[in-house]
Amino acid sequence: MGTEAMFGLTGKDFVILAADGQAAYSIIRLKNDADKIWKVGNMLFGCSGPSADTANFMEFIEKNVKLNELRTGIPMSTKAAASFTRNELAHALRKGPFQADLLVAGVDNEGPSLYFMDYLASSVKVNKAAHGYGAMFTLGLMDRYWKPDLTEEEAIDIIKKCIKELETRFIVDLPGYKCKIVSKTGIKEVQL
Amino acid sequence: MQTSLHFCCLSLKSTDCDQIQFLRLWQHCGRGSMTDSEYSFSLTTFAPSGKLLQIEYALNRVAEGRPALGIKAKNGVVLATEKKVTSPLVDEKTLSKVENLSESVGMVYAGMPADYRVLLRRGRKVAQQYYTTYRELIPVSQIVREEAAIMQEFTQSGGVRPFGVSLMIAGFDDSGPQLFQVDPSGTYFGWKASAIGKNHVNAKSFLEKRYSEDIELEDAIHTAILTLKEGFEEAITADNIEIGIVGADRKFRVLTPAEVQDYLGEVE
Amino acid sequence: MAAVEEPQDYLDVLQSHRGGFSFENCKRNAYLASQVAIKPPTAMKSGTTICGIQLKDVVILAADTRSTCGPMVADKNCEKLHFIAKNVYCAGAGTAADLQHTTEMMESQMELLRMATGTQPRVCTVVRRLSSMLFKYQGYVGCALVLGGVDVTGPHLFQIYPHGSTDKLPFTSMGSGSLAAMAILEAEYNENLSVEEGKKLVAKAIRAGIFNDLGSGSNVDVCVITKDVGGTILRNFEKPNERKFRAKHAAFPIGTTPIMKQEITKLVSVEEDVVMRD
Amino acid sequence: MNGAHRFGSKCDRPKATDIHFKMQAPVEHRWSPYADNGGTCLGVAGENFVVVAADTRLSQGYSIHTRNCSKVTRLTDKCVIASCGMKSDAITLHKHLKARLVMYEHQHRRQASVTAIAQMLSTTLYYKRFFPYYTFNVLCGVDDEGKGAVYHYDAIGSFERVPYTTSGSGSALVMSVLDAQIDKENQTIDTPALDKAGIVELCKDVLSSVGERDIYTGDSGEIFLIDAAGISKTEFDLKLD
Amino acid sequence: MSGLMEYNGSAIVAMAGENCVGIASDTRHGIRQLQTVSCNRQKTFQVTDQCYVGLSGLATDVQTVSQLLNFRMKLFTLREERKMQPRMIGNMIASMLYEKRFGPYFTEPVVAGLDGEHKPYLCTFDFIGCLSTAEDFVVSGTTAEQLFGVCESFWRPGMNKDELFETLSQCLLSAADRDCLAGWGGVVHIITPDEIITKKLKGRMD
Amino acid sequence: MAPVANPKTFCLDIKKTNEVLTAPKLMDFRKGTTTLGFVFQGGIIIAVDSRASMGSYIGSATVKKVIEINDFLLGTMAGGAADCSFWERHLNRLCRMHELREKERISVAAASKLLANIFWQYRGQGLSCGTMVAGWDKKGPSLYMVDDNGDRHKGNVFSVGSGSTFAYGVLDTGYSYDLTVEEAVELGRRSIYHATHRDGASGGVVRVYHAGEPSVGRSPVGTWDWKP
Repeated sequence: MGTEAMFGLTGKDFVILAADGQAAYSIIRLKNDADKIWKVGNMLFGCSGPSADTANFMEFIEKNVKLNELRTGIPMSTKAAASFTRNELAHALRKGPFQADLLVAGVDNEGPSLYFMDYLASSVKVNKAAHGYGAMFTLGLMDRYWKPDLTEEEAIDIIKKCIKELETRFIVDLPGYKCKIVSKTGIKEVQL
Repeated sequence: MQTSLHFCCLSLKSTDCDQIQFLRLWQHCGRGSMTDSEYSFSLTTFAPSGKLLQIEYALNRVAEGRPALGIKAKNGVVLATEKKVTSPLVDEKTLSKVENLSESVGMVYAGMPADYRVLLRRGRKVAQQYYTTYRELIPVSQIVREEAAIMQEFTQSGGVRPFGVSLMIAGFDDSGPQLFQVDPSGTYFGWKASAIGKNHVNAKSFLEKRYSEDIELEDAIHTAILTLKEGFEEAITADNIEIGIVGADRKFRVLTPAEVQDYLGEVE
Repeated sequence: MAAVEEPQDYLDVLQSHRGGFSFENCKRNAYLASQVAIKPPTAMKSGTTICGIQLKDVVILAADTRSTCGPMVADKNCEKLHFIAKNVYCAGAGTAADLQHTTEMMESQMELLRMATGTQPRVCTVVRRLSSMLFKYQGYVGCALVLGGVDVTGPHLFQIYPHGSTDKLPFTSMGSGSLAAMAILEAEYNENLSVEEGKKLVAKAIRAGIFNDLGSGSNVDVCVITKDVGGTILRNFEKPNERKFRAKHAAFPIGTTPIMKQEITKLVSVEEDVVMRD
Repeated sequence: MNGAHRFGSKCDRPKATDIHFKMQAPVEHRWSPYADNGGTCLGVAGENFVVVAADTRLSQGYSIHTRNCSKVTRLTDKCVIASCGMKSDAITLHKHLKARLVMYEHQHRRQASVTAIAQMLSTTLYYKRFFPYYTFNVLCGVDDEGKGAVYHYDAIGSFERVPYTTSGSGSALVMSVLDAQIDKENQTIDTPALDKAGIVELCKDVLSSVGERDIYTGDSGEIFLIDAAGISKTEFDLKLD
Repeated sequence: MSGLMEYNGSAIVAMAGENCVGIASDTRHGIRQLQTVSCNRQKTFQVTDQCYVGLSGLATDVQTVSQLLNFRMKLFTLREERKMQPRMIGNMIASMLYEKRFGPYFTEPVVAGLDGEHKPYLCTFDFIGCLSTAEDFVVSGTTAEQLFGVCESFWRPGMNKDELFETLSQCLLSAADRDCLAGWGGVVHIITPDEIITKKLKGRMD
Repeated sequence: MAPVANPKTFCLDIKKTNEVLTAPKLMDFRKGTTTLGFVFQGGIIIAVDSRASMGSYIGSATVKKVIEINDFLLGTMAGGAADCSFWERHLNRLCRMHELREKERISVAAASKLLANIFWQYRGQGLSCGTMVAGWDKKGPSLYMVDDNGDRHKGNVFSVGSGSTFAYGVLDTGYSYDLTVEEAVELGRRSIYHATHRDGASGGVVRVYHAGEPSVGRSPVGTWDWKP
């Protein structure tokens, strides 16, 4: 489990993801504006873990999702992308595993969906999810404040609450949170 | 065509010897129109008429083989074949042409015995693999498909020749009694009755005349013997034919010479 | 190592698979073990009492029917007597999955051999094949077998250890209850016993294992192999351990369990329409 | 498997070279003062009675030491203790408790109440916090108000008064059955609560069920019924395998 | 008490009735044993009209094996144009698992189905493919011990589909209530000759 | 003490090496918990779950994890149940002794220090305790957290146990000193509830205690049981 925080919620017609911006080397903070939420097609993939693993894996997934779209002319649904990612992660586990914990978020014809996937490649569809040590502090909080048909303002407010809680309780001060929202109309970054 | 070959030639950069051979080939091709037989050097090349001649030749070999036939009855299937030996010195008892593929499926061939052994061994292994995976006997259609797949593979690969046999496969499974014929090309069909090998055309027309849908297994055995008898050059005996049957008990077995003798007696 | 082309996907693996063990998960599992810092799960084992005796022209095998997973009884009435050929059977102790699949494999091999040669397999053939296979796997395939059969050369009884060593004996027992069973066999075995006496003796030996060894339990299965009939398994030859008491619990009234959602899928069987034409 | 004492193993043998330079004293490895003797016991409290059931098998590893060894000891006229785990520790503990209770009786001129014994057992167990008794105890009796009392303990003396409980090798199997028959947590339709005979039958049934699946439980079962009239004991057969 | 089989947690039980069979599982998805991630993970999978397979153990392998099974079932139907009987499915799973004897999938399947004559078929496996069949009930997962206890007590021969549902769900709920790693709701499928009844159970969410 | 080379760590050693072989379940003492406590204008709220798990097996769903040390002091249990309950019971005796000797009630600070001293004494021997001591004294309400290391902290908001991080999330967000009693109770209840949902080792019922300002004599301690 990494010293990281990444969490996400589904809303009425969008999914929101947030992640810290820390890139660490041993006990040194290399930078505080790392972007751990990847744009893949019209979806968002949150990926936490050692940056070598996450970068390699996410680039592979990103390119393949794109390739699929070019080949078929149809953008992947969130469910398909999550299944594809799960299979690749499960398969990778057999060779050189990727230490990558993922959140897959997208909005398609079936509405907003969020998939939780750990590095062992088990995937479940959820309404709120979190990875890393951050999960331990934020899950309860999100359970408390999440409700169906969340508006964007409410969702951002929950994200802010989560970050505040991590600042209060988590022994490591994680810097540079980034927050993105994916909806039917596209992807946008939220300034917290 | 020429340009492409030429291009190949340049890009090959092989040894002189190869090149010479290749050029010879090129010249050979360049001589203008070719007959079908000129395409027969390669198994995997179609003749302009659309035939794969090696397969035709394999069928010719089959048509030269000792006749074999199968008849599907209402309650079982019979396979029968002539087992004449080339020399009186051969011990007939060591020869067997009708064989079990699995407990409920049997097979007979016309054509090259050695090729048949290969298919027999492969078929048995497939049947056992299926059994160990599912703990259930392999259905006839599946083992036929597997055999046919092997035979087909040998019509499309480099460095091989097609099998010189046609197979008659008979069995009894959940879908009832079944009879299949597989040819060197890998083609297979389900049959009510069919014959392969020498005189198969005559045998088939004989069967066509004698066959009826509700034939009993016992009658089918008689018909099988009579069909064999049609094309037989000498006296038919229990030792120079072989009969295999499968009934509703789903056990395929080869009849002993004594049993065959009894049937011969009934036919007389 | 690098020269070995790794299959692309597990579906490819499946399609390209041509029998035998697949080791594609080994590396992964070692990694998982290191990550999750765990002990690997334990496979089902049969604690087991098995025994066999050889009489004048018959071999009798017997086994209990308990299979355990740690201290739990995983199966109360499992089958530990395995068919190998019509004239060869074996009783197994050790890792249950290994026993099941090794004997199935041997059954297949013997069937192929029988079809290829047109004769009954000999007992020593089976023993030889089993022992070389087990030796090849260096004990990792955990099969301890008592194997018996009758062939053209008469009745034979063997025992085979997981590492591949074999013994040919007039009577023997294996498994965690082997001592208890052996005590009975040692005291009462005699090669002149009749078949009926023999069945009683092996059943008594297994009973000793069932009652004195916690790894063995439930019922007694017996297998008699004779020259004429081949083998016959007498499943649950003795049932000394029926449950003695069962309360008549009032059934839960219909509607007891709280449910949130219910879905009923009707299965419709389509009869094919037969259109009659003239 | 048999005998808790095991000295060294092959890999601990000193190498030949070691012997020349230094003589090492033999080091004990893997010594364990504990053995698991298996068995299951359970207790159910009723309105004015309590039922205790236990099997009588004493086993170790795959062998049965005896088929007839009671896990239950009478402490007073209204209180019994049932202990699973290691028999040797259980004997010591029971003896100790009985001695303490005799002293109590002499000092107070009356028998100790179940509640008092419950507290004493807890401290007795906790006093061996750093070398615990390997016993899992169920203390049952009728309290001063005449109500059935069942106490459940862990090995180091954490205890709780509960309506029913179980301990020992088959405890996981027993508990859910009792939950479904007595607590009825997941049932929306009320069914009549079990009477005295019903609870006795339930106990017998549960122990028989455990005997089917837990290899350490079997041979025969004892049922102690404690009510205002005192302690009565019945026995029944379990499977012997 | 830590292990790959306990990493995600699961409780699966299947029971036979009179001409019907039922399979039930909990719905929790946990990680690192104790952290609950979702209360809605599928653990039982329909493989034919009248046969379900329940998969307990490590979630990633559960998902992989379920896909693998799905693939094999479809391939079989395409090849042989018939439905696989539960017995065959059982044997196929056994050989699938044993093929990976030395690098196993960490999952212990349970098969529950009705065969051609509407007879219940139940079997369970260890993770390397030892098949054991049962006439009454089979269990699997982290809650196996508790399930063994309740099923031994509450299973009766000849239950009809409603009785089977009540018994099965009570067994699942009361057993899962004693396991930290399973519960958080449950799903029960009752398979009868002409319908499949699926009910979601309301269970404790802690 | 066990007759072994290093008796102090006997319990830890046996857990590591011999548990599986000879003494299964022995060291699976009851544990796993979520407890919390906070100080607000109306006094102190203590909320706990009621599950006792041994390994992954749920030993009991009805454990009382709040110990009423005396009329003015509450203690909570997290970690080994026996360790907590024994020593808090012992603390009860010490507090009473203090009262008898000094003719005045012990302060919460002193009581918690006594407990911390005990744990300090047994450091490294495998005691497992995370406890909160809450109560009223002359200075008003105060809350201390004491653990098996001998650590002792005074504070306004604490949560202890395997599910504590989940509880903190809800608790911190909803906490303010000016809560009314109803709001405070609801906050405690909510926090424990969400923790039991996410943490497998916590569950059962939520017990909430409110320690309000004591009038003369017994302190008003309210209890709410609530099934999730």
